[in-house]
Parts: sequence; structure tokens; C-alpha cells
Amino acid sequence: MEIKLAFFYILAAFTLWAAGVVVLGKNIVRAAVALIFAFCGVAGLYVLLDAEFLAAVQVLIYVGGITILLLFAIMLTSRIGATAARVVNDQVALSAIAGAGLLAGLCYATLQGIPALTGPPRLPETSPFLGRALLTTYALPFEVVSVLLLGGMVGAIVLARKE
Amino acid sequence: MNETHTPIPVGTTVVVERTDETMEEMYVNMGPQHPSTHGVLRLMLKLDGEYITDCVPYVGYLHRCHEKIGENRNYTQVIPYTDRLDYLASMSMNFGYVQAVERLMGLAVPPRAEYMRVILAELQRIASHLIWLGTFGLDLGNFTIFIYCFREREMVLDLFEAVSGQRLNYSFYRIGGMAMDFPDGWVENCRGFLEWFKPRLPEYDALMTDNILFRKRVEGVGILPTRTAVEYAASGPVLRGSGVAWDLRRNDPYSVYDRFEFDVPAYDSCDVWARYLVRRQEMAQSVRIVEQALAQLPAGEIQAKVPKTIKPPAGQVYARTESPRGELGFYLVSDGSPKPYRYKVRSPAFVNLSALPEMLKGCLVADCVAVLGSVDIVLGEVDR
Amino acid sequence: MMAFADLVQRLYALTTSWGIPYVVFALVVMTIQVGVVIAYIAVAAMFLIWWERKVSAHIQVRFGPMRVGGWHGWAQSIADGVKLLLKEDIIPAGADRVVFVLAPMVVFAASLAAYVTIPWGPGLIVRDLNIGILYMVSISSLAVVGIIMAGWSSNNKYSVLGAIRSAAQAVSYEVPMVVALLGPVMLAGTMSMGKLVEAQAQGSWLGILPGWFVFPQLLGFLIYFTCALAECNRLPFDIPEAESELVAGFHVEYSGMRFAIFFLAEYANMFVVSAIATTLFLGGWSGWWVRLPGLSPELSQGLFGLAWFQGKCYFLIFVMMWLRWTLARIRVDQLMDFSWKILLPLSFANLVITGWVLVAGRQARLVALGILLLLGLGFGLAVRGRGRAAAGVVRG
Amino acid sequence: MTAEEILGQIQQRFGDAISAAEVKGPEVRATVKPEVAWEACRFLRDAGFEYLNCLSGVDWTTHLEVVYDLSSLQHPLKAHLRVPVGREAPMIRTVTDIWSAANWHERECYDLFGVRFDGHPDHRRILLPEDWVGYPLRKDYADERMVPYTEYGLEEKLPRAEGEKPAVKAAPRPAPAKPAAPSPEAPKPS
Repeated sequence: MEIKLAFFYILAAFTLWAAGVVVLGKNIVRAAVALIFAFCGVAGLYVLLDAEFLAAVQVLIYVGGITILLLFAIMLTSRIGATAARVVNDQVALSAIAGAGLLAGLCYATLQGIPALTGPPRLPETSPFLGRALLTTYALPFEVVSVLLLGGMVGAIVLARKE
Repeated sequence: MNETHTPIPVGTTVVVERTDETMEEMYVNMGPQHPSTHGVLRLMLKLDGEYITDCVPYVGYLHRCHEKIGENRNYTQVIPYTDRLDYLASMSMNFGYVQAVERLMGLAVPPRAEYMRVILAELQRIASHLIWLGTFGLDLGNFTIFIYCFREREMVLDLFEAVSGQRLNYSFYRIGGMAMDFPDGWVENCRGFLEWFKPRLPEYDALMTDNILFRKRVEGVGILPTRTAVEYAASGPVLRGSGVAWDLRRNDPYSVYDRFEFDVPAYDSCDVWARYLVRRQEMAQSVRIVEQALAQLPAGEIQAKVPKTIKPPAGQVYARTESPRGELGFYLVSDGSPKPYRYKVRSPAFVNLSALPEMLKGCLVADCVAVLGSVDIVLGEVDR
Repeated sequence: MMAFADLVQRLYALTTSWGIPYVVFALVVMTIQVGVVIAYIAVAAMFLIWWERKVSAHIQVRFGPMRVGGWHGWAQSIADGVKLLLKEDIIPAGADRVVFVLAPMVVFAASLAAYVTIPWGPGLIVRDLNIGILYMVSISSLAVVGIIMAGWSSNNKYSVLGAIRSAAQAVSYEVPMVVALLGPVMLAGTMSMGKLVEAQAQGSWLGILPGWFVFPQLLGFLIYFTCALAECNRLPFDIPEAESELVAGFHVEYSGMRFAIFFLAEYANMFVVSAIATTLFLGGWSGWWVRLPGLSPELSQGLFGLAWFQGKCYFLIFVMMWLRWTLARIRVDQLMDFSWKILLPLSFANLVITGWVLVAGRQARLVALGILLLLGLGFGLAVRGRGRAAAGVVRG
Repeated sequence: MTAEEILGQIQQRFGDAISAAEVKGPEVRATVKPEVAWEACRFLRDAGFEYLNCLSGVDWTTHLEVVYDLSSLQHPLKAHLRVPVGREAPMIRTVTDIWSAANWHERECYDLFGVRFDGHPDHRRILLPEDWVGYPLRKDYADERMVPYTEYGLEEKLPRAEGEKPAVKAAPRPAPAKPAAPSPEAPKPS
């Protein structure tokens, strides 16, 4: 159990460090690379929670897909890599309040032990259960999310094809 | 350090210029140091996204004022310089030059010498097309065809070496004849090579012509319409690839070309594919010509009587021959002195290259390499 | 599981009796496992590099390396490795040093991590994860990150272009690849690499063919293999490093050991994709075996399994080399078209028909299998299609 | 159509502007004044000479000459048109609008002889660098970097042809003779 805990702290520290670079880094490409590491750290946390499927999907979708596209967009935008990104803007106070509120809420939830946040039952293999749950109990939310994604995709195409 | 970090192009410049709100035009330099420009050629490509809207070739990096040098040498001394024009087809360059001088002098060449010239020039055409095929394959990412072609070219070079002692710059043609006769057994060796070479052509087909990936890269790419090709005075495989079956060996016969039976392959799809097919078929036709010439090869003199110092009568001539790359013209003006008063080379690659912007317009950037490869330039000849 | 797991258990019992905590033991075992994997990758990659040179040479009617080491230049890769190790380590002046140094490590780590779930033989697997195949796919997608890092940090336009192309290619080809991999996963009902092989080891198709998934999933196999070529940046999909267009693409500025690591990772990656194809489609380590004299049946089967697995993997790698030295490179837009307009619909068709097979009755099953087989054969033939001159001939 | 017929038509059409004309084999040869050179070219193009083989310059020391070699892909005839232009500020109308092939040939002629082509779409040097001074193929061109050519053997004894001056003396000159014509401002590529 101690090993698990030690790994948790290592991973958490790594994730936080990477996330810090993402938020505070001045170079946008470096920030994007750090984002990849942050996602990997989160995937590691998933593994510690016995959610291997989620971890693999996290790496596949977020690292292999989304961040790559992000980097792609950065590189295609001419010379954006050269300009130092502004770390702080006018809404810093507002976002700080929002962040602090979220943190407080999470701390409260963790300490109070809200039932939904207690550990899931140990399963020998998570993916069949996940699949069944998505296609039975949570079929409607799942479809709603797909429609949302479809809408996002259509919107992106419309934006890209301006003429 | 990181604040100023940006991918600065190496050896290239990019100017982004906004012509209006929606369209961005970009200038991209290709070359002069680039693996696919076959020498030091620089292309300034004007891009609209992935498409080429215009192209400006910059030539002259190899310029050595060949024509000025020629005017300061006597007629015989010019021959080695012609080798260096199209260094992949030196025999053909020699041929064009000596033929022009002979026309100027009104000199008749012994038949055996004429046949030797034709044999060597056609072998040279095969070697030159082989190099083209190999490097074209290389441009499109097919490395194997390159090695195959060089294997056969090596054999042609061996034949040339046996004849002239040289492998690249032969200087073997003389005004009024040839430097030496074929050595003993050469004709048999040459026949052996042809027998060996003929079954190799289907091998190239298997690797290139019948390969669907290759065809997807070349079909419908780099269109040069027939009319434009004639306007630009394109010649050789570029003209024949634009649907004009025009070959000086057939249409304005020189030497003894009127004694052979051969086809002039031409294809009317006007694209890279057509130019590829023309060169591919021409190798087979050259084999036919060499075979007939070897069969008809007469015995006798190989050198006409020429004075020790060649002084053509005052006058001028524009003599053209069909080099592997197209119409090779020599414009000579003589004032009766031992040196050419004016010596001008109409190099086929130079003229064909001037039509390149027409072929590239509307092409994808990625096709640029294929189109440039299909023109088959040799910059020693373009830049002179 | 047997022999290897037994050994670990016994060792664990031994060490705990000495009073060594489990942590230390686990770390030692992990280190040994990683060491073995790295050693295998290094040796295999060196062999593959030598082999590729020999294969290409013999395809091109030449000999390739013949001198170093005596017999057919077998030591050529070692000599090259030593040379690359001893070379000066150059980091371009304008490069982003941290990212530049990190990039080869990311690429190599990605292909290294994928070796964890390769089933080498019966029970011979470092960790048989429940999500084995998903893990492999997701880990190998990390390599693109390293490529982008390398391309961007080199501060060279060709590198950036290569990296961008590489990213576009990887994102495009990952989709049909994963969908194609779902076919065998559905047939076996598991994502564990070990169980996938076991599902193929039993049973047979039509009584004569082995129970490999390549027969019902021919289309899936071809799609996967095509995508794997693209993932490995091999010809005809080597656009990220097309030397006639981009000189060498993303690793143009790398030299010495850093370049060697990219090189190593490329061949390690080739092995990984071949191992996935072998495991999912070609029955992994399953195959004919006999009891070797003086050995237990398990050990004999293990040895045969190891040989089968290696043999199938290297055969696929050979096919990849063969393709590389025969085909021309395709164009960027054709690459994208091929992925999104041909491979993706086909892989979805494969998925749907496979699902139909699994839930339908016997009659429909045969029909569906027939459709799948036809689609697979059609795909194979279409790629092979022979060309005829489209241009009209003008006779002079 | 025969060569004689074409020659007759040219002479009839341009009259005095033709200073010399002959038919040599399949080739029509004519010397035309620069004022009507473009019209003559246009006429020949319409007569079937749609193929511009070559456009060259010649320096006759007294004047320059632009030479057009034309042929046809339909009939075996050829045409050889010579247009003398003055040495000082030579100028002639471009034929790029008749044959696109003339584009690079004219640039080369300008580059090496200094003949300017009025109306040329891209009037720049082509083979030499854009900042080059002088026109190398003119007979009086001199450059200190040129390697003197020592002749040997028979050539020493031969009389030199009139008008052919040695381009360079045996010893390099202290300064190159700058040509009279100023280096024209070449339009910069956008």
C-alpha cells in the first residue's frame, strides 16, 4: 500500500508541476508539451485508481489526439511560437476566485466523503462494465455528448470554411 | 532565449503578404541547395495554400560563359567544351557540334563514321534516359529503380570506355569523322548489351509503369498543353509528351537517320505521365536503331580529309540535332578565321525549363518535384 | 504464465525469508525486466538495421554490407553504433535545448513502453494487462509527440514541416487503425494480449486453417497493416522524412547518439506494430509444436511459441522492408484522402459486419464472412492494381 | 508554300525594310530593319513558322545583330531573320508576345549583349548575377578576372581576322574598362 501512496505523490507532484508549466509558461509550444506530460500524469493517477481503460483512453485521446492537434494548430499559425504568451490578463482576479472556489468545493467533498466520491467496487476488468453502462444506464447522456461533439465539429468546419 | 525562438527557415526565405482579407500568398524558395533540383537551380514558388500560382526559376549558378570560351578557341578545341554542356549526354553534344561545323564547311563524312556516330549517340540516349528514370524514381521515393538503371548505364559507360577511354566526357567525335575506330570485339559486346538490355525494360515497367502509387503521382500532374508547348518551343520528350510527334531524327533527318526504321513515341495527355512514357518508349526505339545500325555498319574510312587548321568559309549556320533532352542547336558564325566568330548553343533543357512555370501553375507543392523531374534538366547545359 | 510467474513467486518467497522488503524485490524485478527488454530492443534493432540493408541490397541486385565482421558484414550495425556513440553531440545554436534533448527520449520511451504487453510465448509476457491492446495503441501514439518536439525544437523549417506532416499523418491513420483492431477484439471478447492469442490457439477455420483471426478479418488485417506502415513512417508513407522533399524531415538536425536513438526507436516501433499484427491476426505464439527430447511439454511449447512469434513478426517486418524498396512515395493529399475516404469507411464496414457476424445466426454468419472476405480480397487487389497507359498514343 | 514564295511575300510586304534576302535550301534568309522586325516576325509566324528555335545575338563590332531562327512543325521550311541594331543603346521590340519561347532567349541576349527588348515582361539578367557590369559576349568586353589564353603552334603564325581583337592582353589590366552603356536598373522580383 505504501508503494501505491508513494507513486500517488510522485504522480501528483509531476502532474502539478506540468500543469504549472502549462499555465505559467511563456512559450506556447513548451506549454503544449507540458500539457502532454500533465495528461500523462493524470493517466497514471487513473491507473492507481484501477481505471486502466480510462487511463489508456486518456493517453490515446488527449495525448495522441487532442494535444497533437493543438501543437499542429500552433505550428501552422505563423510565428506564434516566437511571441511570448501573456500569462496574466484582466480577468485574473475572476479566474482566481473561480479556481479557489472549485478547490474549496473539492476539498470539502473529499473531507466529508460524499457517497458518490467513495471508491468504486473492485472489478477484475473495467472495460466490459464501462461499455455496458454506457449503452444501457447512461445511453442518453452518452448520445447527448455525441451530439454535442458533432455540433462542435460542424461548427469548426463552418468556421474554417469562411468563404 | 525562448522568447525569440522561432523556426527560422534555413537557406530559404518566406515572405507572407496579404493581398486581401481571406487569401494569403506565400513565396517559398526551393533550392539552390535542394536534393531534388538536380543541381543548383532555384525556384521561387508563389503559393496559395498548397497550390502553386506562379513560379520563377533562377538559373545561372553554373554559368561559365561557355560561348565566350568557344569564341576564343579554334574549332577543334571547342569539342571538349561541348562535353561539359550536357555531361550526361556528352556524345550527343559532340555530335551536334561537329555536325554544325561540318555543315558550315560543307564537309561530307565517311559512312562508317556516320554509323559510328549514330550508334554512340543512341547508346548515349539510352544512358541519359536511364539516369533520368533513376533519378525521377528517386524523386518520387522509389530507390530501387535508381539502382537498376545505374546497373544498365554502367554497361553503356563500359562500352564508351572501351571506345574512347573515357566514361563521362568523351570528346570522341572529330570534325569530319571520329577519333578512332571501334576496338576489336566491340560490336559483339554492344550486341550483347542490347540483348541484355531488352528484357530489362519490362522490369522497369513492373517497378514504375504498372505501379499504381507511381501512376497516382504522375497522372494529370504538370499539364503542358500542346499549344503552350509549341509556343514555348519545347522540344524532345517534353514536346512529344504534349502530343506532338516531332523528332528531328525523323522530321529533319541528319546524319544517316533516314536509313533506319523507328517510331516516334508521343502521348497526348500532356502530363508528367506522358513525358515518362515517351522516355520509356524511346529507350526501346534507340535499341532498335542501334541494332539496325550495327547490322548496316559499313567498313571503310572513319575520317574525312580535313585541313590541319579548320577554317570554315565565312558564313553562318544553325544546325540542330535531337539530343536526349530535345533540340540541340548550334548557331555558328564564321569569319573565315580558325576560331568561331560567334558560337551559340541553343540548349534544349534551357528552353524546356522556361516552360516550367506553365507546367507548375495550379499544381500542388508536393508535385513540384515530380514536374521538375519530368522536364529532365541538366544544369550544365541550362547555365552554359 | 507458468514458468516465469513461478520463478518470480519462488524468488519472492526466498527474498522475504531473507527479510528484504517487497518494495526492493519489486524494483529489482522491474529493473531486470526493463533491462531485458532494452537489451532485446537494442539487439533486435541492430539486427533489423543490418537486415534491412541486406534486404534492400538484394532487392537492388547488390550485396550491401559485406566486410565488417566477416560473414556478410554481420557486425556492420555494431560498428555503426560505435561510430554514432563516439560522434560529437551537436545541438544547433537556435534550438530549444530542453525540448531538443527530451524529444528522442520521448520517442524511444514510447516504443519501449509498448514492449510491456507483447506476448512472446505462452505465459511469457511482462504484464498481461486487461486493456493490453488499447495500452499498446495509446502508448505508441506518444511517439508522435516526440517527433513534433524534435521538429519544432530543431529550429529548422524542414524539421517543422516534417513534424507537421507526421502529426497529421499519425492522427489520420490512428483512427482506422484502432477501428480495424476492434475486429479481433470483438471476436475474442477481450483486449488482453495473452487471451487474444489463446483465443486463436484453439479452434480452426473450416477444419484446415489455423484459428488465426486473419482469415475472417482479412480486411481488418490489411487495413491495420497499411496504417501500421503509416504509423512507422515507412514508405510509401514516409512523407514526414521524404528526402527528396524535406531532406530528412524532423530529425534533420540530429546527429550522433540522439540520431541513433531515433533510428533505434524507428526499428523498435516496426517490431511493435508487427507484434500487434502477429498477436491479433496471426495467432501470436500459437502454432505447431512437438515435445523436444529432454524438456518438459510446457518448456517445449514455450520455445516453439517463442520461435513462432519471432518468425511471424520478422516475416511481417520483411514485408514492410519489401514494400519500402519497391514502392514510390505517395503525395500528402493522397495520403490524407486514402486514410479518410478509403480506409476509414472500410474499417467501419469491417466493424459493423463483424458485429453482425457475432450476433447473427449461422446462415447470416456465413454471408457476412463471405462479404468480409470479398472486401478484403478486393482491397488487396485494388492496391496491387496494374496500370495501363491512359495517355493516347500519337504516332509520328 | 515554298521558300521562294514566302520570300516574295516578305519582300512585297516590307519592301525597303528588307536589306538582304536569299533562299538557301529550305531556308529563307532575310535581314530586316529593327523598326519592322516585330511585324516581320508576326508575318512569319502567321506564315506557319510557329516554332522559335533560337534567338541569338551577334556582335559585329560596328553594330549588334539579333538573329531569329524559325521553323515549323507543319512544313520543312526554315527562316533565318537577322535584325541589325546599333551598338549604343540597342533596343528592339520584344517578340515574347509572338513566341513565349523568346522570353528567356531575349533575357539571355540582354544579359550577354546588352540588347534591350522593349515590352519584355520580365526584363532581367538571367545567367549572370543581377549586379554584373558589362555584357560579356561583346567583343570589346574586358575583365581582369579573365584568364589570358596563350595560343600555340600554328595559330601564332596565322593572320588575325579583321575585327577580331584580342579580348584581353597578356598581362591583366589594372582596371576593367567599364562599358559605355550604364547598367540598367533591372526590375526586382517581387
